[in-house]
Amino acid sequence: MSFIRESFSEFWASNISKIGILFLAILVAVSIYTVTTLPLDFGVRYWYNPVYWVDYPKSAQPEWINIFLSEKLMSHVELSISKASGIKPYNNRFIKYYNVSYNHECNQFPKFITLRISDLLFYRRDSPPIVRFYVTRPDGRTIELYTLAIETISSNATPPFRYFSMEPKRILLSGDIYLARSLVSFLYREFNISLGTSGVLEVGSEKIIFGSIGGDNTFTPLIGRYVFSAVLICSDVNDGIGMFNVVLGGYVYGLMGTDVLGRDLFQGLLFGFPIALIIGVGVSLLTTFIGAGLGIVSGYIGGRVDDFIQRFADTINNIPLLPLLILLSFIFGGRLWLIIFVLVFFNWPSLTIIVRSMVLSAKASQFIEAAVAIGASRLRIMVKHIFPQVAPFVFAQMIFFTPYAILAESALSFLGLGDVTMPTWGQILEYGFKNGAVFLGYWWWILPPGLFIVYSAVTFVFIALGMEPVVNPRLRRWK
Amino acid sequence: MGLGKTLALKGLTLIVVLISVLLFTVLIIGASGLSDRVLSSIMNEELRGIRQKLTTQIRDPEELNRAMDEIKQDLVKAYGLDKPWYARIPNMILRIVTLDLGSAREVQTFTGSNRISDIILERIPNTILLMTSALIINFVLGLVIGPRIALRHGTKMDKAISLYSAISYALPTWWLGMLMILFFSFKLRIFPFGGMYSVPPSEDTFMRFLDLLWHVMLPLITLVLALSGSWIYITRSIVLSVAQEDFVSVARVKGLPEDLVRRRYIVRVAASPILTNVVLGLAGSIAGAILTEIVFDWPGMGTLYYKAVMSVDESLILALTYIFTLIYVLARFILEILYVVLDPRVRL
Amino acid sequence: MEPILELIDIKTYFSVRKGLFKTLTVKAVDGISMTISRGEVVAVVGESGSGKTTLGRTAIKLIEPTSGKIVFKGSDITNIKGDIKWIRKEAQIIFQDPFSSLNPYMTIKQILEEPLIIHGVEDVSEREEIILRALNNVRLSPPEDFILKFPHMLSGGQRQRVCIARALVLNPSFIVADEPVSMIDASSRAEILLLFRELQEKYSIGMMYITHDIATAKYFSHNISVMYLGKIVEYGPTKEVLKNPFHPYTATLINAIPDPDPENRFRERSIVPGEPPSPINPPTGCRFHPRCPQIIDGKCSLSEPISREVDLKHFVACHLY
Amino acid sequence: MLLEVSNLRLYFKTLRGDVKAVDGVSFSLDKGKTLGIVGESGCGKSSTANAIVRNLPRNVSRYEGRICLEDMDLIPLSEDEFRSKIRWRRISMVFQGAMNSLNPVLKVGFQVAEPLIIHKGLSRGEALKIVEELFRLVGLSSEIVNRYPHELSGGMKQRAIIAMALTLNPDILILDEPTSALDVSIQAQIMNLLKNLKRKLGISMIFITHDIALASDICDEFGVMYAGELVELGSAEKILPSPKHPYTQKLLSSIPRLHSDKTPEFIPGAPPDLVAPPSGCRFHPRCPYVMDKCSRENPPNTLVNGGFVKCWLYK
Repeated sequence: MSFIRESFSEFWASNISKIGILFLAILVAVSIYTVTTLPLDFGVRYWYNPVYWVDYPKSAQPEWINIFLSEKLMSHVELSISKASGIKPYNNRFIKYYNVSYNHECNQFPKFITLRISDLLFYRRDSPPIVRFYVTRPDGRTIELYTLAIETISSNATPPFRYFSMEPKRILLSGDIYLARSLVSFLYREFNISLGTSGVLEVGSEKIIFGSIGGDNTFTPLIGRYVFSAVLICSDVNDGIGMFNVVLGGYVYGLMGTDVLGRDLFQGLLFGFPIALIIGVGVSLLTTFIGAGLGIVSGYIGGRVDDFIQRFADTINNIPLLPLLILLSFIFGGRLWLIIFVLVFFNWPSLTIIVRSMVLSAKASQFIEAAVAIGASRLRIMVKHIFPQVAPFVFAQMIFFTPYAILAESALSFLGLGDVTMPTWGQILEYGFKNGAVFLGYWWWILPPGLFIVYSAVTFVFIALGMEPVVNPRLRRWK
Repeated sequence: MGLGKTLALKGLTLIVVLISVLLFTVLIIGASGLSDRVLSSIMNEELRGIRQKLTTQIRDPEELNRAMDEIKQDLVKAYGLDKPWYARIPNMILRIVTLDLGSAREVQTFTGSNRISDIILERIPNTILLMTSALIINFVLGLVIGPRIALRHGTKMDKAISLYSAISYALPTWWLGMLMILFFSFKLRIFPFGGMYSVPPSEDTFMRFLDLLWHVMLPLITLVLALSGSWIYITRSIVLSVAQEDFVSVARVKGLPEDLVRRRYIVRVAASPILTNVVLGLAGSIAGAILTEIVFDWPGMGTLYYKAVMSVDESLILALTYIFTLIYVLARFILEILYVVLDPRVRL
Repeated sequence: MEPILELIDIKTYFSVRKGLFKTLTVKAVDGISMTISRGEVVAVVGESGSGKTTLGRTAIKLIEPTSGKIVFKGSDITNIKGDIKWIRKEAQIIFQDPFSSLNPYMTIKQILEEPLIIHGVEDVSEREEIILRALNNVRLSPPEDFILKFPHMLSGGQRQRVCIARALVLNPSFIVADEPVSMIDASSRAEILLLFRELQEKYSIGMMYITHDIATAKYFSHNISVMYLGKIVEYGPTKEVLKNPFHPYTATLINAIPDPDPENRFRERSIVPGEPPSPINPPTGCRFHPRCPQIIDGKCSLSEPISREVDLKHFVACHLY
Repeated sequence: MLLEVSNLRLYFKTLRGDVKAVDGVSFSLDKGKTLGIVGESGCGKSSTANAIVRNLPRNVSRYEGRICLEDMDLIPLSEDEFRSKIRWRRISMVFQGAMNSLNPVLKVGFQVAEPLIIHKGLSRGEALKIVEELFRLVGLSSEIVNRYPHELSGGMKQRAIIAMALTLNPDILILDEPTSALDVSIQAQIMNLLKNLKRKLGISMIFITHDIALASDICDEFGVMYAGELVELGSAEKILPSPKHPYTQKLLSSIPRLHSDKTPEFIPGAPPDLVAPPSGCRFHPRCPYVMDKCSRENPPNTLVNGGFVKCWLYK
């Protein structure tokens, strides 16, 4: 069809269309990547599940910020081992070592330290294993961190007995009173410093573990190799730990940093792409479909049908929309498809009114009369003769409406009226704003979601702008 | 048909719109069961309070229950919960239409009144101060820049401004507001984080005024940055379409100076569509930019409406919906009159 | 000859809504009777607002008449509502504007194929054959060059020929041609008119030729009726009417068309003053009387003249006769 | 010699290339005379008119030649000089789209009076008084002064526009298809009006139309345009009875005539695309007398019969 080719070459002639198409390609590619890599129930399963994010650093800046800093910030570290690094017999029992090492190079203490074991397995009902945790510092000194004793099994379940398989055992060392006592004796033993448990807690266990002590009892980070070990004392040689992790809370994390709950913003923001695309395209598709359809029917059929559609459209078109949109989303919202429905419901009328007036002028064209004269049915005339007349305009409106839909959804999300089962950029901004990200200067929480909203909206605005000369013949370059 | 009749007809249509919107709002709140749920939860709250008081006076649990049942029945009637939700509608609408707006449940004025009319009267000036001045600035910018670039369309300047308009269309104002706070308030510390006055407010009237200016600056700049683009673009396209009319060439060939052609033959003809945008914009601005007001913690109509929705304060929601629509409808009516003044073609 | 279309006292009124309660009636066609036979061309001449276009549309039921009777091929079709498909096949119309009467989004082939599809020609090769023949008929040849083109690629004259081809594919027995050449460049008008005459004669089609330009009517109409404000003021054989116009209005129309002659510029054209009044509120009596140079005082403004046969088959509605 | 146009060129830039709307047109106009420029649509008639009053769109790529108004070359004039000295004072114009030539929001009288206020510095009252007189001249009642354009019929608008063109007593009035949208009886009225004006005011006119018969009503001389070029130029007395150029001949014989029984002829084919006009004589693909030479070389202007013909037949 030559006019499609002509229209396209007209469209393609401007740079803004090319940029728009490029942006769209990226948008679609990222969305496809997200949908194929993240689970579809990412929202409920991970994002809105605080337990999942416990071991992530809270409000951490993105990792790449270190490039710009002279004083590097400590990265978040998670160490793990799943196989014993050594085994030794000991008084009829066995000792299994699980060692992980970490090279501390930055001039900071970790924010927190968490030990985690999962899948503890043992066979002797009367003699369950004991796990002791130690750390050996770069200066060769060793600190006992924690002891985990497992109770004997009194039930008549059959071995092997499995602990912490559903959920790992998590030991938060910061503020742990057992560790504090151990540190009191460590300080006294090694440095001859007497500090009570409350004193230790006040300084912070992380500082003592990762610190070398200065002259005036201040702690500076001790650079070098740390070895964390879990020591399993067991009665059966087959007893063991499935996985041992050490988490050292850092100040920077990942590509996009984390929020106040420790959620990895990168994953949340990534998930926002397909949602924005679905909202934008879905809403504009439905709105233009309904709006143009009713506009054509209203304009061509006329009479009572026209009166009815126009009264209805007029009413909706005559009210300030945002307040009602908010009210409706509050009442019905909370799910993506309901938000789409509300946005469509309030926005089809304006298109209907314009399409109707276009149809009225197209209806006056003689080729419509010619079609009547050769006996074409109403449906045929509407589909074959009227629709093509308004199609370019409707298509352009659809493109132009897409950013509106994206912006409207993010606004509703920002008001806390978004879909509660999946993260959207608006919701991330809402949570950030509610948690004072703006006042605390957490820029990495505010900047990217908004930028992505602008990006996806601007994509469609650019395409729409590129289409303007195609749709508005007055601006055409070719004649 | 006479002019009066035309206007009367338009007025009638707009009143129908007004009533339909109110009815629609009430129906939605009622039919979704929200109204009943909220009313009964308020009533139960009240009952709990009464029960606590009564337990100190009536010892016998059975007697207490009996007394409570009686009180409950009274309350059910008082709240209108004995009848279905739709039975409450006619009364509610009649009250609202006669501007008896009732009182809000939680929101209060600065002086502690919870009459809705007081609250609205306190809030409207705040919104006007921010939104309306932003609108006027944007309108003036549009009117100054729009025709200029329209008459030089295709130039670099035109392209740059079109690009700016495109991006600003895609820019959520409220997010821009957050960035502004982040940069100017958090980083540079030259503007306050939000609100209208410093706490505690200054005693001196002039200082208070300066304080107000200082507070209004950031939201105002935000609104202008985010919205002026569309204003310029709209003005540009209207002017562009008028500039291509034959009578403009005729005016040029008549030997009229270019600025006169522009003023009398382009802007003057483009005035009524531009004005439509302005008047509707003004009317819409009363509803406030809800999100921007929230971001800047600006005590205007937008934040008020948000609070009303979030606390399901039915009377407040209705009153605000009514006021917003009323203003909008009035603006439409004023527009009809303005069209007649501006465009002789409308006169029948 | 057998009459193909008979119009008997046709009135077509439109109501124009003015405001909420008031409706005005536009009497576009106000009591017209006419008979057109197979193979006959009747020209309907008049200025804009005379109702000639409405008459043409009413004749083939694109507009419903307010009153009167339409007899088409011997059957009364005035009140048929549902089954008018056969009329749509038998009676065709060609419009004034060749630019807007072709759907810009359809190829010439699609445009010509549509009536065939609607009227049940299912065989694709048969349709193709009919289309090619029709294009040849209107001298768009070779037709293969045209079938895949879009209307905007053709000149005004070529487009009008496509319109004629569209009207012909169904083998109609009657065609309304509504100012078919008024929007075509003067240099190709003759071409279209000659083509019309040729095809009309070849297929013996009855035709109503609507025009404001009395000169073009001369070339292929047998009879001519002159319309003014919804009424026929003069009717007769074309040659007769042109040579010897009875009605002052007809004379005006003839005078308005000059032949190219260098002497023209030294003489005034005899014209009627004023502009045609609105058909909403037509003048009393003879509708032409306010502009008539030969007005008879006390008569023309009061009573409406009745059409009389003044000469052989030459009718005129004027108090002068 | 009042106006002398020589070698006028006006090209427009488009994506497909330059549209050569006016390509080397030369003619002259005497005082009190009317020149008719005739031709099919799209042959550059209107562009020639627009080139003379310098009403140019933005995409002009070439605008050159000489337009001499009583020995003053107009092309080198600055925009401002041209506006204040030439436009409307010396040359005024009636545009093709009479319906859109008036500003819908200004009263008709004021629009007509505007040139008087701007160029002559008259007060509004004085100007309107002159306008009322002019209205009488063109056959409009003086109450029209206070009407808005939409309240006027097409014929009345056209009269008002003609009055507007006459406000400053210009030397030359250019009329671009002034009657094409009007009914035949109104068209005849307007032609009579123009004839009267020509006689009474002695004004020179350039009358642009595709209808030679109509042009014969008023034109003393004819210039026939084809594909951006003037192919024949001569007096009405010579051209109308015995046209020389094959195109002119065809054009004249295509007119349906009321008072003769000759069957009208037609010119097969359509006018060429002005982006890439045919080589040699631009009419050669449609010409019945085409020769070898015609497609190769552009014919020069030849003096025949007191006028110019651009055709190899006469060389």
